[in-house]
Amino acid sequence: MSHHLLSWLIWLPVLGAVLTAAAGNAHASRARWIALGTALATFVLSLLVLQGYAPGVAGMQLDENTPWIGVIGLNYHLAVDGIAVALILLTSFTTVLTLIGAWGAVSDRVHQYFASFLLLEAFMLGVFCARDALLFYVFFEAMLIPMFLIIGIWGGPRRVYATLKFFLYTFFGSIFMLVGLIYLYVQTGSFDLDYLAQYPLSGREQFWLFLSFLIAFAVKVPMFPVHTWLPDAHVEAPTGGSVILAAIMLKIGGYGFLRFSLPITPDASHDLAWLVIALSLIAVVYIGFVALVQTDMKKLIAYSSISHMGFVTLGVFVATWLARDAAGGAAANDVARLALQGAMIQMISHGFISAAMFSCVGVLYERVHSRMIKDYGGVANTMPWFAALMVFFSMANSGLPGTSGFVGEFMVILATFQARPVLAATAAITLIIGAAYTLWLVKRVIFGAVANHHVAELKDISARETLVLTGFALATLVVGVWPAPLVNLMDGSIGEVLQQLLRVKI
Amino acid sequence: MTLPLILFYLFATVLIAAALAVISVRNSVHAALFLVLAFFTSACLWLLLHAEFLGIALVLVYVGAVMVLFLFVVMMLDINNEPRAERFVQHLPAAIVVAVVMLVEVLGLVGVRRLDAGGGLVDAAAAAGTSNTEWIGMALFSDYILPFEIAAVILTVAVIAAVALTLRHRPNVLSQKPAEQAAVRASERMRLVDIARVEKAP
Amino acid sequence: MITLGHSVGLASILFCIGVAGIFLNRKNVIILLMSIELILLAVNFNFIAFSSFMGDVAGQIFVFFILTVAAAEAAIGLAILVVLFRNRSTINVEQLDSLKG
Amino acid sequence: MRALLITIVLAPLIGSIIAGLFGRQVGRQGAAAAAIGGVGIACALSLLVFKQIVFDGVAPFNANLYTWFQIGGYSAHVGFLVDRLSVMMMVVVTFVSLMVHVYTIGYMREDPGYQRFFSYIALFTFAMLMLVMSNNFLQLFFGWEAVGLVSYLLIGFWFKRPSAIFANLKAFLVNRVGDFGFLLGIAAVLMYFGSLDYATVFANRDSIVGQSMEIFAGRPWAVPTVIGVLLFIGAMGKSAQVPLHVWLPDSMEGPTPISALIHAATMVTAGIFMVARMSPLYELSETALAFVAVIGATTALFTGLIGLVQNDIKRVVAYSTLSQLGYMTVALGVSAYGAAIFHLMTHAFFKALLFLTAGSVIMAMHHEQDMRYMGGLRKYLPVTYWTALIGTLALVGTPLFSGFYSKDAIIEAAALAAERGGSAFTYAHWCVLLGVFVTALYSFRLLYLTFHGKQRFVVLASRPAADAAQHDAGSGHDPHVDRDEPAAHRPGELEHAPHESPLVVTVPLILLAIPSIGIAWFSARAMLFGGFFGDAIQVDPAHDVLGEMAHAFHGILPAAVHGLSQAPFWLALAGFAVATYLYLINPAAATRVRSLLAPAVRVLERKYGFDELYQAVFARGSLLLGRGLWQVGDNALIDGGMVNGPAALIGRASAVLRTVQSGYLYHYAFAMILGLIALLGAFVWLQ
Amino acid sequence: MNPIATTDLLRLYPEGFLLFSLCGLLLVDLFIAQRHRAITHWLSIVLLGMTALLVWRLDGNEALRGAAFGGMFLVDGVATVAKLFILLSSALVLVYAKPYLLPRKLFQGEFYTLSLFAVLGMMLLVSAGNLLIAYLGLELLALPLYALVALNRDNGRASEAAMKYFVLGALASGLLLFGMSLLYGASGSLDLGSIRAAAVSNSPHPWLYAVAVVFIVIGIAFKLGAVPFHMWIPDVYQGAPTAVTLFIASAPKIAGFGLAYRLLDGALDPFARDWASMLAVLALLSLVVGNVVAIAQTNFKRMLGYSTISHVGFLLLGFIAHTPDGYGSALFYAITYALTATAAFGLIILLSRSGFEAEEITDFSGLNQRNPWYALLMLLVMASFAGVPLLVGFLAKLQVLKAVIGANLVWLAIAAGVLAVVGAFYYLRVIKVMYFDEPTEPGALVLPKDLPFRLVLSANALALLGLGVFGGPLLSWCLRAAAGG
Repeated sequence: MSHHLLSWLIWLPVLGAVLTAAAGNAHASRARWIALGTALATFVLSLLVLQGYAPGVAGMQLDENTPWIGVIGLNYHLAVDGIAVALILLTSFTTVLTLIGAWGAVSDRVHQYFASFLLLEAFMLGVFCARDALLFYVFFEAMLIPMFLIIGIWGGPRRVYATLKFFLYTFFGSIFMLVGLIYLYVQTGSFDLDYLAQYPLSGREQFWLFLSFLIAFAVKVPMFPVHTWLPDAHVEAPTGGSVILAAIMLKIGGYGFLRFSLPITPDASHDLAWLVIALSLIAVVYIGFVALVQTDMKKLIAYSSISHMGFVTLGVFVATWLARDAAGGAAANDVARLALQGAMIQMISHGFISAAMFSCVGVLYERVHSRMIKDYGGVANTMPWFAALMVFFSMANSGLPGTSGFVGEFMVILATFQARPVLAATAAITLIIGAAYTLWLVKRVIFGAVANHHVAELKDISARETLVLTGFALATLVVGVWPAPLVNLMDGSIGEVLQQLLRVKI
Repeated sequence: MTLPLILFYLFATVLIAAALAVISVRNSVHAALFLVLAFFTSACLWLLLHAEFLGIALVLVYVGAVMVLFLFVVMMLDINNEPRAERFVQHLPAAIVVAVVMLVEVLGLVGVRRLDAGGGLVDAAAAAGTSNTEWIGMALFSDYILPFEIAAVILTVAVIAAVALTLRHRPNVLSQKPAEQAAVRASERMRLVDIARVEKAP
Repeated sequence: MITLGHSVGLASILFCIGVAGIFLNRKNVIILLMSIELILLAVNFNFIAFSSFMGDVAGQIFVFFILTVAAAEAAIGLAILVVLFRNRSTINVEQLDSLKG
Repeated sequence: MRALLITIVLAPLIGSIIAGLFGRQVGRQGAAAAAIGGVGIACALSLLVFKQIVFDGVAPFNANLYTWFQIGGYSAHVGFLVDRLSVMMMVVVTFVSLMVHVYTIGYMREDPGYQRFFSYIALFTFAMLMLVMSNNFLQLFFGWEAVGLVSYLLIGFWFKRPSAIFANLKAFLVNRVGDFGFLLGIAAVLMYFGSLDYATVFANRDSIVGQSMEIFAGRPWAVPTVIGVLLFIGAMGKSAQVPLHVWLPDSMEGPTPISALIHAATMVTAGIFMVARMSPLYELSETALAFVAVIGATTALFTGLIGLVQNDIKRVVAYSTLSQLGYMTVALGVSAYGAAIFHLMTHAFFKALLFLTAGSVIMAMHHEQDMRYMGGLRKYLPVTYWTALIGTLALVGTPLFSGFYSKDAIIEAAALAAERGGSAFTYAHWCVLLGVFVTALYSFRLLYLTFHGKQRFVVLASRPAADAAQHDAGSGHDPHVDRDEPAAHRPGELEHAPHESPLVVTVPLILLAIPSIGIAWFSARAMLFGGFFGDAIQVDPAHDVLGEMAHAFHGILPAAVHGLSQAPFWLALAGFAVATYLYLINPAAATRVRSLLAPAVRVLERKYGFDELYQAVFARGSLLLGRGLWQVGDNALIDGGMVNGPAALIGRASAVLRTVQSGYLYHYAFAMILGLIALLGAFVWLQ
Repeated sequence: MNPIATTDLLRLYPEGFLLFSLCGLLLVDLFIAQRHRAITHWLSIVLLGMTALLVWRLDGNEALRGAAFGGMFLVDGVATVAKLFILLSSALVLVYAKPYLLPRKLFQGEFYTLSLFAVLGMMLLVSAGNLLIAYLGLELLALPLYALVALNRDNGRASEAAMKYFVLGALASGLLLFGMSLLYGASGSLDLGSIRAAAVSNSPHPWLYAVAVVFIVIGIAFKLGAVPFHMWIPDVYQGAPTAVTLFIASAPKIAGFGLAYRLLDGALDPFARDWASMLAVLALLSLVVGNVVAIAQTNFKRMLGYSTISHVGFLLLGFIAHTPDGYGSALFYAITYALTATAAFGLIILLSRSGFEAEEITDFSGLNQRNPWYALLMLLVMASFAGVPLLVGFLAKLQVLKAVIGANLVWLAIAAGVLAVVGAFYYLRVIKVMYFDEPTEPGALVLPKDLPFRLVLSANALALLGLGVFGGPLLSWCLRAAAGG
């Protein structure tokens, strides 16, 4: 088991999904328990992965590599580094809480609902473990189906539009990536990421490959201007769906940049960084303003997600500048690492925070069945504990020091300043806008006098909901107060990413 | 200008005229008859090309069988000859243009002139000292036996298909029912009925 | 002196007439079937021409089979025609448009 | 020492957590006890540390507790730097907070949010301590934002009041504007020093001298100036300097006067403290200092003027706070850091005193805060009156009172700096001078309107006392009575006569009155000239105004006597005289003056229109912008043009293309033949 | 006049067996009463099975690889793979057809005999080594199909479809024949090998090749249904009885591949550049028309018709690389497509009852509530069509794209990919209808009694997943076969 740890990690949820689905519509509670059990087991496995991973040792670890479909060059090659481990933990942890949160969320076809989540988890874990480009792509795509169903079956009124948009958007983006990968395979005869990272490519090739990756991951992140699927998807998705979507799926985009763009096309990543950085800054500011005027809580949080993910891409590609332009030097290298670390921590932290925010909205939605801000007001009067948590998460969302929301943005801004102070200033605007839209939301929903009889009849959060929210709260707090463990976990791997980035391939 | 050439031109003209008539006349029966004419003329042309056997076969098979079938169907369905739709007239120019373009392309590409460069007509059968029929027969039943068998299969298929499509069981028509005949039991063959004696009235 | 060009040219003309017959014809399906026969005739012409001018038997064999198949084809075609007429009581091409889009 | 400091910091935090999370379990008393206990411990230990550092000469403590992150050469830690500067702040902070806690017992007695409130203020103490004790920029920023958070919570404590939750949002956002600059400042520091630790940074301060950076291409700016200004922008937000001062008056929405005190006397001093702490960096840049001075001076004078026309007793105090903060800032600008901190301390005491007296008055008036309905309260509230008088005298800078020494020092420092040259400093000097007059004017106006003159309220003795008492209990404390709704009674009508506040209120008043008078007597020399702060504060000899003044300082009494002959004293006297005439002797004149200066008054009442401007430009502007971007950018261009547009196009194409499948055989055949022709033509004919 | 060698007959063993046992079946069927018709059903399936077995055995025997009857009949890897899957998918077709035919009074021996003849034709087609065999095989495949489409004699649409199919088919074979005649004229031989040889060495009329290529390509394009020679597909798919549509949609695609492979690779390889560029154009057109027009369809069978067109586009992409890998990919694509199509139509049959054709997409509304299992199967089928990973459709597309990019036609690959996204839309719409919409008719789905049918159907749909995950051997088998292994 120990040397197939990653396989267990990926396939256990699949097994669980089958069992859950097999429980049948009649036995909802049985399905729930099976699913939860599986998720917990998976979480334990991910802890084993963490324990099995040695941060000090360089390179990929827990390696499994067997040919899968030899003729097309698909190898079942799994391995993790610090970055992957961090995201794996995020995934399994979030899934557990999501399932608990979704306990009573749906009434019909419960078994399918939970099964879909487990499938989703499996594929996402697969993405993080994959060291074979095609394997990555396989999981990357397979993920779409369960999410498609989750949004489409249990979603809101406009769910069909939303879920089709979500699916086709992503599908469209990934097609280009697929073509790029095949091109690479035709050139190199391998899909193995380690090999591709070594393989020299001409500037022109890198240019086009970079663009093909960019489209795929930009859609996933999502980056301006291919972000419009996200608000719709979030608004229509059931709470659990939104949580997973925001907490993990978006990260896969950022992860992709680290795994594909930087190592395979380092020169193009550097030369085209301006493009990505520009888009990221637009995302941070433009989307911030857009979020300000949303009337739908979920939409607002969705937009804020886009804006926060802007920091991820910003960090990643500022790093390419810092690493290369600053004429080498340990200092420059360290700043680049700072930027990458910032990006990564921002991903993790956003995972917790956005998940929590969506869960909060879910809590309200389950009671009042409205996501509209105007239908609320003075929730604090009837739900003090909920209010406390929601305020806490809002503060985290607006990057308050001491919460994880601060760490990543802080690092990225510090690093960006060294590249171009103006860009840092632009990014720092989020300090104001971010606080503005988040706290204004809080003002309108949580504070004030009791707005209507719905609010008056609200019951404070149940033990189950408390468990979920405090879970996220603790995670947010720990990372915020003491990020060192997380940083150390990823530091070595980030150093390696930088090395790959520094390798000139032309 | 040898005789065969003159004949060739003569038949060719007739053939083309007949063909044009086939696709343009209003009445199906006439069309069929023109087609017959076309076949005849081409049969003659084939004779000129030393394909005697095929020429005869064409007449026998086609004129003798296929065309009769055609006519038979036409008669059976007594298709009313409604006047040609005026859309035909308005589409005609385009259609003709296309047809002409195609003709030009095909003729041009096939390269009639260039083909003439090749050698003249050779009567291989005669050269082999046999008749055309024997010449073909020999090949057919040796090298081409496999296709020959397949052709047989195809004809079978045609029969089955045609029957399957057109045969209708009419209630008042007596016909063999092999399935039932095969499944019949002895007890069903003969039934003994005793007839009451008839007393003569005194 | 008859040349290969003559015969192939004639075949081509015949072929085009047959093809034209198919898309020119706006009236009944029988004419379509006849046009098909014309096309096959043209093909046969080609084969025979090439065969005779090259002194190779294969062409004429091929023609032999084409004739066979064409007969079978005609039989099936007419059968379908009959079925069609029974259902629609027309074989007017203009009215065969229940399947479209 | 380390354990000691950790206890100091954590005690309030634990108290806060107990009071906040387990408030239900421990009950009201429990919560109060926990919070007060925590802060009490912190206060006591701070005094202990103060003693060790200041008197026993223990070396300043500077060490990291744990590493926040370590990336290559970059690292961030959580740690403490306790030298004379920070220990002084620690004492002030914990002491004032302790007072506040005690006072709260009585003031919030009836409030359902009792535990919550204690948890907030204890948490505030924790945050403030983290801020002042920090030994690096990261932790400084943490405390910085944390106090912001608590103030957000405190201002919005009565979250039912629209005004309150508007005010706290405003406060947070305005502070965020400051933090924006502050964060960039930190980034700049990291960029040029490669570290966030004070020690490292200050040690290498000379490395940035003469360096310049291009923030916008082709515009080289001196690095020290950039850093200084950016950091000071942060201070402007926190310490409510013009133009980021707008949040402070509104922050009076909190349960007055406690949160008001928190803001006025403690939190806002964070900015002052920060600049003093950064003195090594500021000394490197004339420009930055000038900038600081100008901003401070502007704040000092013009916010004071607003105080003249306010009728809400709290707001008058609030504006006076703004103006005093301006003084401190000026002191920083002229490199008189000692003076700034000194004034910070004295101000903390007497301003706390004034706030608490105001609170006492408000309680007595059943949460009537409008001075136009007061007057003649002297005989009802003797203790409150006398303590208020003391506070006022200290505030206007009457010789011998603590305020005198700190304020005079600042003014003189400004004067010296002005002599040294620089229009900025001259401007600063004039502002602070005039400020003295203004201060006296509004302070005494407040005193007179409240305590003197004939009482402008009527007492309806109709109701039975019990009922009245019950009402008294309910009003204001009970969140369900909203101040913005028409009150139960018409303004200026009281159910029963006002009465002196309970001991828990008066005792802190008295305790605060004492230092307001005398704290300066034995700390002035040390803090101003005695190099009390050791090397915590570094001053470029060229700027060392305090140093010059030191020669002229011969002790407390001589200073007071010398003060009598100085301009500030006479200005203060003038202010006192005018106030006395207008508001005590001949109130009618006041109205006449008002109408005479109508335009000016209107400007002041509009507070120079800052609020309106911000509301219109930033609030509405960004909403409009957002709506525009959303509708046009997202919905119209991206979704409409890039996403749904093509989709619809394909749909239409599909509808068109399917008509080609006409169902007519001859069309099908025709298509095939066209294909044939096309292929023949394209691939054979053309080759 | 050379005698027929026994090895020749052995090479023809499977076909011969099928033919003679088929004649036997004809007679048996004649003596079977209608109520025992199932015997014919099972007999024919067994026949196919045994034939497959023979093909397999034959492949095992190296000695019997190669050409028979003077190169007319080829036994090689491609022929074997193609035949095996033609037989397999035909067997599936027969299994699925029964529950459809029974309630519609179409459960007659003719259906089986005609289908088996068509199978024979396909088998000949894929191992044709001679224009003549290719032609005869083609006709032997086509004629039964024409008849089958019209099998439901009382259905006007069916007979209309049959007539269209027939006329266009005849026209197409006319064009193909014309091409063949030109090839004959150009090379002086009917043997594919010698045609290829003559192209490079001694051709009496070399210029005819170029013309012939066009006609040949058109003939192939029609058989496969590539734009603009696709017009028959939607009408026939919609008009024919579902059981027959099922047949037309599955095995003949593999046979079509065989035809293309034999003619284009076997005979016209020297002109690969010409026909490759033609196929590129046709493929692109097919992708566009197929995917785009499918979106507007409401009739499931018709939609699948258009989807077939788009898939044919993909299949042809495999050819334009004209490398063994390309052909192998195309073969794999054809096979997987056939299997997916059988599953799709099988599910349509599953839902249809006597008097009710589940032809409209809306007939699948809320299938997930009515029967989650079959909804899941249909989901798999649609996902496979759309090319979602872990399903075999993805492997096939990937492999083809690889060939295309290998031929340095990245733009074509991208275009194909983007159009695949367009295609995904209407597959998703089916899933949407099944999972997101409420059932139009209440209650659980009434399943046909026919247990084997249901079992085989499930197996077939799951196989799409299975092949997607473990499709390696099959794919490499196809590649090896195309590489001449």
